[in-house]
Parts: sequence; structure tokens; C-alpha cells
Amino acid sequence: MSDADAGADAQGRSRPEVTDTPLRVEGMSKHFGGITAVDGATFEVERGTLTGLIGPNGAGKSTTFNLITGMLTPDAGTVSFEGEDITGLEPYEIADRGLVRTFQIARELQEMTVLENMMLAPKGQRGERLWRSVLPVARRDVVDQETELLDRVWEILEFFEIEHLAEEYAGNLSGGQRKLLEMARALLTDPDVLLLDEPFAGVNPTLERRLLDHIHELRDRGYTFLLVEHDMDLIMENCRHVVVMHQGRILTEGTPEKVKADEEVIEAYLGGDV
Amino acid sequence: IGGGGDGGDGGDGGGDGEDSGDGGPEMLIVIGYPESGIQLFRDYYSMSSGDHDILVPDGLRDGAMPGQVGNDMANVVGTAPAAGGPNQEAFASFFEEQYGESPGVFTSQSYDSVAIQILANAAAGENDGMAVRDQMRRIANPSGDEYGPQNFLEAVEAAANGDDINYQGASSATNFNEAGDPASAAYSIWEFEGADSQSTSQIEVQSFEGENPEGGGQSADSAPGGMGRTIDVGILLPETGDLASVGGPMIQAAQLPAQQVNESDLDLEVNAQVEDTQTSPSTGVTAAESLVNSGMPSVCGSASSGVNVPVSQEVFIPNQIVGCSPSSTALSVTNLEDDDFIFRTAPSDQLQGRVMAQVASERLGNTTAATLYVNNDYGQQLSERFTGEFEDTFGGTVTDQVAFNIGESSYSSVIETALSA
Amino acid sequence: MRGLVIGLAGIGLSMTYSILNFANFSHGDYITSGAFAGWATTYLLAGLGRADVGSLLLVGAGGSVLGGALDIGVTTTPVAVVAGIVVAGVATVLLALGLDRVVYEPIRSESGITLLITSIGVAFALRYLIQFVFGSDVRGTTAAGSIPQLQLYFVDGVVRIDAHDVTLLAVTVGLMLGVHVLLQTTKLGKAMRAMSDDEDLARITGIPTERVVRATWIIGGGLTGISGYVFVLWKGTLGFNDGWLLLLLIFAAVILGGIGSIYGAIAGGLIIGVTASVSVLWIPSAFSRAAAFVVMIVILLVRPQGLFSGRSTA
Amino acid sequence: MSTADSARQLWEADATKILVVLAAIYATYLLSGLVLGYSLRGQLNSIASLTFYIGVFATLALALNLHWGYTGLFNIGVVGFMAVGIYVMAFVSKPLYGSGGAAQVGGLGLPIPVGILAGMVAAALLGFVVALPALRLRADYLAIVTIAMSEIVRFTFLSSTFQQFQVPHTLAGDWTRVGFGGGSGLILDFPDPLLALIDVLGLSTVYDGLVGLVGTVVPNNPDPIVHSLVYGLVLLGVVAGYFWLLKRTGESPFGRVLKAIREDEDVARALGKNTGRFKITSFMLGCALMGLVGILWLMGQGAVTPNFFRPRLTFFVWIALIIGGAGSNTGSVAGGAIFAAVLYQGPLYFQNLVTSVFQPGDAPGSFGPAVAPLIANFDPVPFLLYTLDSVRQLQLVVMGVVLIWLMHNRPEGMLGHRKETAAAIPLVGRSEQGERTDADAVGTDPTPAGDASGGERDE
Amino acid sequence: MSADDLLIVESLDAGYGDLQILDGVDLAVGDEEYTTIVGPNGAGKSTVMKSVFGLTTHMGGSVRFDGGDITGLDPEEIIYEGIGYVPQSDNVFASLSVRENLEMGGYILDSVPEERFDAVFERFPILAERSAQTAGTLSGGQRQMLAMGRALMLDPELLLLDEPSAGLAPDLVDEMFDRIDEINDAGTAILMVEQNAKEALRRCDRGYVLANGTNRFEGDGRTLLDDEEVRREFLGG
Ligand SMILES: Nc1ncnc2c1ncn2[C@@H]1O[C@H](COP(=O)(O)OP(=O)(O)OP(=O)(O)O)[C@@H](O)[C@H]1O
Ligand SMILES: Nc1ncnc2c1ncn2[C@@H]1O[C@H](COP(=O)(O)OP(=O)(O)OP(=O)(O)O)[C@@H](O)[C@H]1O
Ligand SMILES: [Mg+2]
Ligand SMILES: [Mg+2]
Repeated sequence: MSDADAGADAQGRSRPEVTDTPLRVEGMSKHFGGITAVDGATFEVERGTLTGLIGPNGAGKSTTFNLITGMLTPDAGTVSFEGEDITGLEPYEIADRGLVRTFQIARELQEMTVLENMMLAPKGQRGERLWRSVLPVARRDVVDQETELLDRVWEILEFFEIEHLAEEYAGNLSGGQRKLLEMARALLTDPDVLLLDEPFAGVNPTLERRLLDHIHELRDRGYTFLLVEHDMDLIMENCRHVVVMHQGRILTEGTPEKVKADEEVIEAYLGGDV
Repeated sequence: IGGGGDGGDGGDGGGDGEDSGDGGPEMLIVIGYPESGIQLFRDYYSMSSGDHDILVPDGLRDGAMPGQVGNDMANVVGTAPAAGGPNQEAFASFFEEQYGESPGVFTSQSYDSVAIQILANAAAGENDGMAVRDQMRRIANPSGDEYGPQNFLEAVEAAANGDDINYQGASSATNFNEAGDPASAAYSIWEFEGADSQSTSQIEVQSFEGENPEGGGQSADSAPGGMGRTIDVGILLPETGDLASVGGPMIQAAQLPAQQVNESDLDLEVNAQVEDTQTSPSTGVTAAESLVNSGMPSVCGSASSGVNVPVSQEVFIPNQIVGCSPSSTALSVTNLEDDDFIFRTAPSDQLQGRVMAQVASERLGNTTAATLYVNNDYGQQLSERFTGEFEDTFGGTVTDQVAFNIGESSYSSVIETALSA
Repeated sequence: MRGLVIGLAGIGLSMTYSILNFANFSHGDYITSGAFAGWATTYLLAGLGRADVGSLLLVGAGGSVLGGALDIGVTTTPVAVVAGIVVAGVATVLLALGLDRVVYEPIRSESGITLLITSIGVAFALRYLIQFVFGSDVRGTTAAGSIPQLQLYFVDGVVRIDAHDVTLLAVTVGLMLGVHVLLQTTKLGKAMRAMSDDEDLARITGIPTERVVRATWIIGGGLTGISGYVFVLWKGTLGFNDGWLLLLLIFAAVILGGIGSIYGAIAGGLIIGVTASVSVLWIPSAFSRAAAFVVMIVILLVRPQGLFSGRSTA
Repeated sequence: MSTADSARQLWEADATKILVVLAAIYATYLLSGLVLGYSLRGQLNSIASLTFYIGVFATLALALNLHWGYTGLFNIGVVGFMAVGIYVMAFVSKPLYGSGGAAQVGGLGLPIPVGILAGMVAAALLGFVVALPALRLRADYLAIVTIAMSEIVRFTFLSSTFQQFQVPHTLAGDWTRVGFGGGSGLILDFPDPLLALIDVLGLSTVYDGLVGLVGTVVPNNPDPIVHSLVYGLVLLGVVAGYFWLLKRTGESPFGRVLKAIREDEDVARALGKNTGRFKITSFMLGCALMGLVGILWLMGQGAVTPNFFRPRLTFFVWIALIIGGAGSNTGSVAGGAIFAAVLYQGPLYFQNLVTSVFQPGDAPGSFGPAVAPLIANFDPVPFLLYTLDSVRQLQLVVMGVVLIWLMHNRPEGMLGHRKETAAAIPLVGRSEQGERTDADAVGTDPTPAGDASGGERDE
Repeated sequence: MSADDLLIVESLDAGYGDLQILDGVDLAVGDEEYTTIVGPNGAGKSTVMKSVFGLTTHMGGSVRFDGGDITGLDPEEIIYEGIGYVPQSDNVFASLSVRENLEMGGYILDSVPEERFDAVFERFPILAERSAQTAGTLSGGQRQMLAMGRALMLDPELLLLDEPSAGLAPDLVDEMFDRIDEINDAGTAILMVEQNAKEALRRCDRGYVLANGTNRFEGDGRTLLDDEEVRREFLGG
């Protein structure tokens, strides 16, 4: 896929929902001691898009993710999701509403097999109620649901090309394999919006391409992605909208072309020679 | 004596004493064991002038205490169930001959306990708990020919012949009342001999007779007896734990009657099996079970009431085995629903509480006291019994009853509490 | 006073806790071991010629020799006491190194919980071996009568301070300062922190991790053993359970102060000591130990990283 | 089909393992009873008490496995929950105070089942209070909190503050003396719970028949033997119940979340799991089970004192769990049995065996006289005697060494396989899976397993 | 591979515990040479690095450095030989400050000369700015720089870098590669694993492609980059 193709592609897709913005961040700030990690950040993510979040190291991208997903509580500002204020909610409540993240440093559940890792993810599992899992009659439902889930899990594993590792303990996977598992697992929660923190760092380029294709496919089905990534080419090729962070603030946002041409961005991020 | 377990309602004594604000109590009653007593007395002497009158019961009668505490403990007076029986000297000299030491606390009771069990077993003619039970009073209570430790072998022979005998023990006349407790008892008042000595000296012995010194309760009318057999008796006493220091000599004393028989040319063998309670109820129960498993029809034990009550309830009574404790003195033992299987040769604290109150008031001349008691049923009940007697009978005031736990590294705070008014 | 002992012993626990990354449940029994080793020495020196060597070495097991009879005290037998302190420290260091070699080194890379469970095993084995050898009875160790006392008059009464209180104070404060200087002036302190972060990384950075571990045990073990000795000197009795009974209070102190923080351990020890004795004013004395634990639990809830620690939680 | 078969095989293998372990244990005990010259009564009694300890340790290990093996909650306050269980049960079910009995305080006089329920609920509630910090703390901190909590519980029951007090026991406002008895503990003077249970089940005649039957071989007072054997069986029944409950719990989505929490709680939260709820549920359930074991253990012992609940007992349970292998229910049961038989009861039997076979003389009273001959003239006899005499201390040394050895060599436990799959269905290879769904589709079950992915996304 | 190469790995078998990952890996880094390993995820690249540094289970073959055999040595000893290592993840002491991290990098020196700090701070100015910050609170990229800085404190003869550009912003990626070039130019040999394969191969002297724990291709960087098969299979076309 050439750059030009991708650009055209990106613009061609997802027109109908332009106005619909499931995720909205307003005036969000976070300080750690003397350091201001996020400083009044305001941006929106449109439904059915692949939005890029870029910025130099330490710009506050991962912190922004942590704030949005409830792992950290903002000092100021609000996060709203599907029109509802979710600031300060517990991570599980946010994830439950359909806003799910992956970790920059993959966090696999080491002593569980890949399959168990995957089976954990789906929402609304009946068997997560203790009594349903234990009581004889109620358990029949649980078993049925598990059988269904398992099929879905296999499909996704196959897609990510890690089905041969299905019965391997996650702790034995390589760095890249863990990233794949991490993303596959997040997809299984059926999120509306998926926040991906550098999902491709350490992923082999061939696989990276396949994953991107899949992300596009999912996006066409209505999923929304917010993607942190340092690979500018990748961002330019795949994102329709890009948010640039710098020192905790939103430096600029817009189409890749616009961002790429922005003086400040060039200076702050891309380096003089781009 | 049996009867009322009503030892002092209302629990925590009179904090209501309107004594002089500054003084605190005139004296302390310390109820405990050497294990924690050493630390407690050390703390006491290092934090106070050390001149209060202190009264302690049998649990702390350990001649090594002053040496371990590093103080002569001259302000301490003790009471203890005494070997006040008609044949006490015979036993004492016998013990000294065997072990080269003078007998300690509860040794005479231990001897008597096993001696009576052997006699009852010989009379019963079989190793069966119920049969032994039925012979207990027959050989211990009047009437019958009197025997004692000095002619124990003859007693055994007579019992095995089915004769009616009346064992007169070293600790008391060993007549059992309806509850299986001794019908009369003696208490010695003693003091420590100082840091360089390993023993205590007896100042005086006081005897108490219950309502019916002859004893009472049901027993068999006749005995099958029989020679040429082995008599089984279990000994369940603490070799380790809080009571280890008292338990050692007790076990020695308990083994004496068995040795006497085995070394004689009587046509009888005694098989005495010893188990350790570790002064712990759960171990006690396990150990008692193992005695039951080996077929012991009667057991000398166990030493402390905290162990004796569960062991009796769980093992002796349901398995229909005679238990005869030489040193468990708590009131609760009297009140067990025991189907008459539980005896003891040690007097109930009913009596000791009274003796202590009397010593505190009459001998030491105090009107206010505080008790410091080890937090188990021995300490708790004796403290309450003392308080009741001291206040009701002798008109004194107990300013505070303070419990302390075993195994603390410092008792200064409890001592402080007890010493302040 | 007890707070000082807790603080001193707490330093050792705190160090192994943060560097080797596990809560050492046998720490209390290291204290006991040190105490027995030290006191055997003291008995031996004070009683040589007056009683048979075996009983002296067994610290008068079974009441065979009495500390009081040997007239032991810091003023009466200063050499024996000082030698006891030294031996207590050295013996505990050796014990700690030996156990590390046999027990902990082979499973160094395992998780903290594995090590914790293992240390429970060590605690059992040590404690009951001590009981096996030295017997289960509590013995009085010092000649209480011949210790010089000072009476201080306060508003509400007399406070007695004796030579052993002073010794305890001097030894603990001296050692605490010593450790402070040692860790400040050498790079050992930083290496220890680096190791507590990430041992593998420390190895590839060239930090001689095994040597740091050994240093940890040496410093921690020495302090622990000595704290056991002076604890016994101060309270005057010695039993096989002493260290274990202190252990939970030490944990409380270390957590209170923040794991890995030396000053935290000291301050935590003092706070716990004070809590246990002052609480008597408001609650029944039976609850004084409980009060110390409650303080610890509250601290864990409110400020799990402890009062004095700046460790990050990232 | 094949999966169901293999699953069954596995289960059978598990059961076989447990059975083999138990059989070996019982055989050894019977054999040593023979050597000890036990009568039939003695043998039956020793079997009963062995069964009792196997029962309590296996149940405790199972309950602990839920905490540690599944959820990663490091609870070393087990005794605290047991204590609360039995104390509250006694409080509720002891008869009203009446003077003259052995008991110093009374209870509320409610039926035993109510007491048991109350005890379990109380233990669970204590668990809830402890679980609140558990939500935030690291494993080792939680460990220290729980052990401190168990000591607080012990001190509370020890304290004279709660020794006795008055509570109203009728609506009319009558007061009765109740309490926890302080250091002297409580005398459990309620009616025999086993007989009550048998009564409720209407099995009295069967029981009496059994007594009569045993009476033919043990003529003298067969009742306590039957009683303790039946109680042992009831306990084994409870073990089976716990096992079933925990297996169900583990092999379910609920158990999967617990496992995830054990591995990395943040991940579970990021995936939308309310980990707090899971942890609390799991912790409280385990605590209630521990409370029940406290009740079952002591209910029939006649008395309970606070010092029974020293931390040492908690560590015993841990050793049992680790012998079996944390994370595995089979292992927990086997570990409990092995611990009870070999480490807890075994040394005493060993001591008795040696004593009865060799009839050794008196042991020296302390270590000094024991080693002196060994050093002086290589006479090991006094030392061996002393060693034999000190079995109860050395037993604990042995436990310590076993624990260390296990952590070194078999951290996953004697029986290995700690990794039981956390799912309600077997998670197996794809191809087999395919076959299975096919088979299902052909069969009666019309579950639309295949098109789940199609409906993946349609809101 | 020639006998006087700085690092020579010869038919190395290694893995974790019983699990064998590497199967007869051969590789060499010459004096002052710049060598790169690329390959798919899970190929065993990191394992090679760890094996050189004595962090895996050795199962066969040998590792020689500067003429001496270092197979099976402990990491502490290998540091003394003059090899520095920046692991793929977890590569800073999270609770130490930035400066203390660097100090630890120079641990084996009796005292660390101030110039060493200056040299590192000059290469990575952000580290000077944040020198008192706790490393655990640095961003991903900042950590990467700190890790590299720490390894440079000893001025090693050979530097092992496991994915140094992962997680870096583009300007920093370039910057990082430039720095590595500089370090290499200053005389330090480099053995690097990279997923940013094209860039890495473009810059290096020698390249290896690893797959399934064995050598698949080797050659000088440009050649590999131009190889059709390598491009298709491993570089994403
Ligand atoms: N817990 C914390 N305490 C102190 N400072 C922090 C903490 N977490 C992050 N920071 C600081 O906040 C800033 C933003 O960090 P963040 O991890 O969000 O960056 P990022 O944009 O994800 O960078 P990268 O691309 O390198 O991952 C950095 O300067 C970092 O050092
Ligand atoms: N500690 C370990 N224990 C067991 N297996 C491991 C361990 N670390 C890695 N592996 C396995 O070794 C293989 C190679 O892993 P390695 O980390 O060397 O891959 P890599 O080439 O560096 O991959 P990546 O590019 O994803 O980092 C993988 O299959 C992985 O699952
Ligand atoms: Mg980041
Ligand atoms: Mg790698």
C-alpha cells in the first residue's frame, strides 16, 4: 500500500458519522509533584474513525490514556463518553461502558494460558456471578455461553496468528506476541472505543500491516480507535484525524497533512529534517 | 462441699472503693505460673519499691523463682494445697529416697491419684472404666481397713482379694464426696527461701474439713478382685508448657505406686502409660485419646483445669473412663456432668480462695488488695473466689482484678494498673 | 524502651524486606538466636569456674544455673556483657549468612511470597531447634538486685531508670547512627536500593548482587542479634519464644515507617512501643498489643507506603 | 465426546490420587496400631481421630486455596476466622445461663443450626472488614494485616472486657448473662450436635442400629466409637462438599476473574471487571468456610479457649496447602490429609511406636545431660532418648524443614499440576473443538455457536 | 566470521529452563563493527542477547569475547570484560533517581569521574534536566535514553542494544540511531536488535536475520535490505 492510496482511503471512509463524538476530553490536567504531565488537554474522538495521538516522549499520551480509563484521576477537567460524564469512575466501570485500553507495556496474565487470557475478556459473562457458576441448574447457561465464547476466541486468535500459542502460558510469549495477545484480548470486550497505546512497537512489520488492515475493517464496522503511535508514516497512512500533544498540551489537531505541515509540530516533534 | 458455682457475681470486683486517692491497694494477689511469673515479678521489683505484701497460690510455688527473678521475694507469701494427709511423711520420705529431692507441689496428690486407681483397678479385677469407677469410693472412703503409702502393697493385695479397704492418702484422707472431690483438705502457708535456694519453706499447715469429711456418693458393694493380671493406668500430665516445672515432679510421684507394685513380688503388673498435655487443651485431648486407644480404664490427670475440663468432657466421660486429677482445682470441674467418672485428689479452689482471703486479712492484716491473675480459668476463678471471700467474709476491699496474658515481654502496664487505685 | 529494640531489630527486617523483597517471618527467631548465643557467652564468662560449662552454655537450661546467682549485670560483669553483645551480633550474622546460603540463595529469583513462605519454615525449624537445645523454660538472666537505679521524679510519680535501660539506649542509638553513616558514605546504600528495584538489571549493570545481599544480611543480622541481646538484658528474662512474640510488633513498626526506610523503622519502633504502653491509659491492658496492630492496619489503609518513605508506586 | 472422556479420566485420576493417598495413610495407621497392641476399640478410635484431623485440615486447606490459590489473597489469619466462627456459634447456641453448671456464662440458647449459620456469617463479615483493605494492599501487606487481625481477635476473646455481660434475651426484656469467657474460654454445653443432626435427618434408628452393631464387636460402651467415626464421616462429607463447591467456583468465569486478579489486577480492571467485588466475594466465601471449620473442629470438643487460635495453627494450614499445591483442589485435599496424618499426628505415633517396641528407659531432662555422654564417650543413647522425648518440638522443626524443602523442590506441591483450567468447559485444541461443535450441531443441541462472531457487532 | 572478531557466537544452543529456544546460532561482531539482528517476534533475538550476557540456560556452543571464552560467566563478570547491555524492557531502576541510575551504571568503577556524567548528559540532555526525577516516573522514551546512558557509563567495548528505538518518537528514533552511530564511531562495537528493521539495516555494517531460533540470512546490511526474500518475509515488503 502506498502513501497516496492510504491517504485517499482514509478520507474516503466513514463520512456519515462525522458529527458523532463518543469520546470527549475537556480541560483535563494531571500533575505529579512538580511535573505537569497533562495540561488542560481538550479533544474529541469521532465515531468510526481511527484517530492518532502523537507527541514527543513524555508529552503525556500514556497519562492521558490513564486519565481517560480511570487508572488515574484527573486534577481538573472532565472526560465524557457517549455523552455521559465518566470522570473519576472506576476503570472497570469505564471499560464496562465500552471504552477499553491496551497497555503500552503489555500486561499479560502470565500463569494463564492464552485461551484463558482471551476468555477473560468478554463482557456480560453470566458465570461471573458466583451463584450462577455454582448452582446446578444455573450453570447450564454458563456452560452454553462459554461454548459460544470459545468459538469467538478461536477466530480472533487465528486472525492475530497466535492460535498455535493457544494453550501456551502467556508468560512464555515473546515481547511481540504479548502485544498481539493484548490487542486481541481488548477486542474481545466488544468495545465501542478502543485506546491503543503503541500497539505496534515491537511488532514485526508484516504482521503490523495485517493488523492495520484489520483495524480498518473493524473501524468500518463502527468501532472507534484512538491510537498512540510514533511511526509518522503509519499515522499519516492510516489516520484521518491526528491530535498532537506536547508538554501536556494539545499543540494542534487536524488531518495528517495539516498536522505534518504545522511549523510547531515540525519543531516539537518531527525534527527539523522532515 | 460441692455445690454452688456462684463465685462472686458482678465480675470485676469493687472499683467503687473510696480509699485514699494516692495509695493504691495495700497488697497484691498474684495468681499465675512461674513461666510468666518470672517476668512479672522482675517487672514488679524494677518499677516499684517492692514492699507490698504479695500473696500467691500454688501455681507459683517454685523454689527457683527468687533465683530467676533475682530478688529474695521476701514480701511474698504463698498458699498451696498441702500434703495434709495422715500418711504424708511416709510418702515424703519415700519420694526423697527414690528421687533424692523433697516432693513438690501436688506430688502427694499425684501419688494418691494413681495409688487409688491401682487399688480400685485391683478390686475391680478388670481394666474397665465403669468397674474401676464403681470401686473408687469403696477403696478410698471409710469404712474398711486403713492403709497408706507405707503399706501400699498390702493394700493392693487386700483390694485384689476383694476386701473392703480405706486408703488414707498422703495428701488428705482421700475421701471423695458426691462430686468426686476430696471431702477435706489441708493448705500450707509458705514462703520463698531466698535467691540462693531452690525450695520454699512451709510456715504452717491449715486443715479444712468439708461438710461431710467421710465423703459420700455411690459405690459398689463388693469387689471381684483377682491376681495374675496387668493393671492399666494412664498418666496425663504436663511435661512441657506453662506447667512444665510443676509437672515433672508430679509425673515422678505418679509413677511411684506403679513402680512399687512392679518391683514387689505381688502377682500383679502395673502398666503406667505417660502422655504429655503440653498444658494445652487440644494436645491434652489428643493425648487423652491415645491413652484411651491403648485401653487405659482410668487416668491420673490432667493437671490444669483448662485442660481437665475439655479432656473430661471430650474423652473421659464419653469413653467411660475414670479421670482423677491431682491438681486441677477450678470450680468448674465440680460442676461437670460427669456420670461420676471424674474425680480429683486436689481440693477445689472453693477452699483455696477462702484460705487466701483469710491469710490476706488475718495473717497479713490488710484491708485492700488487688489481684493480678493469669488469664485462664484457674486464674479467673481463683481471683473471683478470693475477691468474694475477702470482701464478704473478711470485710476487705478488692480494688481491681487485672488479668494478664501468658508470654508477654513486659508486664509493667498490668502491674501499673493493679497498683493504682 | 521496647520501642528502641523494635526499631533496632526493625532495621534488619526492613533491609531484607526491601532488598531481597520478602517479609522474613523468621526474623523474630534470628532475634532469639542472637539472644541465646550472646547470653551463652555471657554466662560462660561470668560463671566460668563457678558452674559446669555445659549448663552455662545452655544458659542454665532446666534451672541448672541462675543468672542472678552469677551476678550478671552491665556494671557487675561488664566484660561478659560486652562479649555477649559482640557474640550475639556475630553469631546472628553467621546464622543469617548460613541460612541464606542454604535456604534463600537457591530460590533467590522466586517471588517474594515464595520466600516468605520459606521463611515461615525457617522460623519453625529455628524456634523449635532452640527449644530442643535450650529447653522451653523462661529464665531470669540478670541479677536484678545489683543493677544501679536512678529515680527520677515526675509530676505523677517516680520513674526508675536502671543501668540496663541506659545500656539499651546507648547501644541502640549508637548502632543506628553507625548504620546511618555506613549507608551514607558508601555506595552500598544505593546499590541496595537498586537491587531492591530489579535484581536482574542490577546484575547486568555490574552490581555484585551476591555481595550486596551478603552485606545486607551482615548488617541486618548483626543489628538483629544485638537487639535480641539487649532486649533480654533490659527485660531480664530469656525464653525461646521471645523473638517470635516481638515479630509482629516489628512488622508493624517497619510498615509504619515505610519498608526500606531505616529512619522509618526506628521511628516506627518508637511509635509502636509508645502506642503499646500509652494505650493502657484508655483501653484495657489486654488490648495494648492489639492497639499496636490497629495502628499498623490504619497506617496501611491510609498511607500504605509508610510514614517516612518516598518510594514510588509506579 | 473425546474431551468429555478425557476430562472424566482426569477427574478419575484425581480421585484415584486422593484415594491412594488416603488408603496408604489408613493402612499405615492400622498397622502401627497393630504394633502398638491396640484393641479393636483402640484401632477404631485412632481411625476416627485420624479421619477427624484429615477432615479439618483438608477443609481448611480448601478454603485457603480459594483465597491464595485462586485469588492470590495471602491470608495468614486463618485462625481468626475459625475463632470467630466457633465463638459466635457458641454465643448463639449455648444454653441460657443457669447457676450451678460448669459454665460461667451462658449463650442465647438458639438452635445449633442457627448458631452455625451465625458463626459463618460472622466470619464472613469479619472477612468483609478485612477485605476492605485487601482491595488496595499488596499480597505481603495483606498477609501482615490478616495475621495482626487474627491476633486482635484472640486478644479480644481473651480480654476480660468481653468475659461476660448481660444481653436481653426475650422481647419482654429479660436479661441473661452471656460472654466469651475471657482467658478461661467457653464450655460448649449445648446438646451434642451430631446427635442433633442425626435426629433432624431422622436417622436415629440407623445410628442406634450402628451402635448396636459395633456393640457386638466392642461390647463395652460402643457409643463414643460410633459417634466419633460417624463424625469423621460427616467431616469427610464436608470435605467433599467444599471440594465440589470450590471446583465449581474455579472452573467458571468467576474463577477465571479470580485467577486474573491473582496475576495482574490492573488488567482485569481494564477489561471491565469489578475486581473489588470479586475479591470481596471470594474472600468472604473463604472466610465463612474457615469459620465453619472452626465450628466443626471445636463444636464437639467440649470447650474452647482463645489460645487455641495461635498463629501457629494458621501456618499448619499453609503447610497443608503447600504440600498439596496451591491452586489445586485435589492437591489441597491430599495436602490436608498428608499433613494431618504424617506431620500432625504422625510423630506421636512414631514416638509411641518406638517406645512400645524398644521400651527405652527414662530420657534426660534437658539437652545438656543428653549430649554430654555423646561428646564424652560417644554414647548416643541418652541423646536419642532425649530426641525421642522431644518429638513434639522436633515435629515442628520437621514441619519447618518440609516447608523449606517443598519451596525448593516442589513449589507447585507434591501432586504437581497447580494449573487447573479456569473455564466452565474444557479449553482444548482447535481441531477437537471444531469436531465437538460439529457433533453438537448434529446432535440435539441447537446452540448457534458458529455464528457468534457474525453477531459480534450490531448495535 | 574471523578468529579475531570481537564477539564470536558459535553454534549456540540456549533457552529457559528445559525449553530450548536457540538452535545453533552463529554470529560475530568485529572490532568497532555495527551489527544488527532482525527477525519476527519470538524469533529468539532477545534470547541471543541475553545468552551473550549469561542470562539464559546454556545448552551448547560457545561465546567468545576479545579472544577469551565467556560462555557461562555471570553477568557481573561479563561487565568487567567490557560489554554493556540495554535490555528490551525493565531497563531502569524505577525507584532510583536518574542520576543514581547513572551512578549505578558506573558501579564497578571505584569512583565515577564527573566527565562520564557530562558525556552522557550531553548525548541525552533530557536526562540532565530530569537528573533528580525518580526513573519510575519517566515516560517510555525517557527511560530508553536513561537505560542507554546507564550502559554508556562504563564506555564499553561492545554494547548490546535490544530494540533501542521501540517507543521513541520519530525525531528521537532518528536521533537515537544517530547517537548509536556516534557511539559506534567513537570506537564501541554495537550488537543491536531492531524491529525498525529497514533503518537498522541501512545503518549497520553487518546484519543477521533470525527466525525460529536459527540463522536465516546474514550479510552486510545493504545486501540484506535489497534481498527480495528478506524484504518479503521479514521487512513487510
Ligand atoms: N507517576 C508519575 N509520577 C511522576 N511523573 C510522571 C508519572 N507518570 C508520568 N510522569 C511524567 O509525565 C510525563 C508524561 O508521561 P507519559 O508516560 O504520559 O508520556 P508519553 O507521552 O506516553 O511518552 P512516551 O511516548 O515516551 O511513552 C513524563 O514527563 C513523565 O515523566
Ligand atoms: N523467560 C522465558 N521463559 C520461557 N520462554 C521464553 C522466555 N522468554 C522468552 N521465551 C520464549 O522464547 C522465544 C523467543 O523469545 P525472544 O524474547 O527471544 O523473542 P524476540 O525475538 O526478542 O521477539 P520480540 O521481537 O517479540 O521481542 C519466544 O517463543 C518466547 O515465547
Ligand atoms: Mg507512553
Ligand atoms: Mg525481544
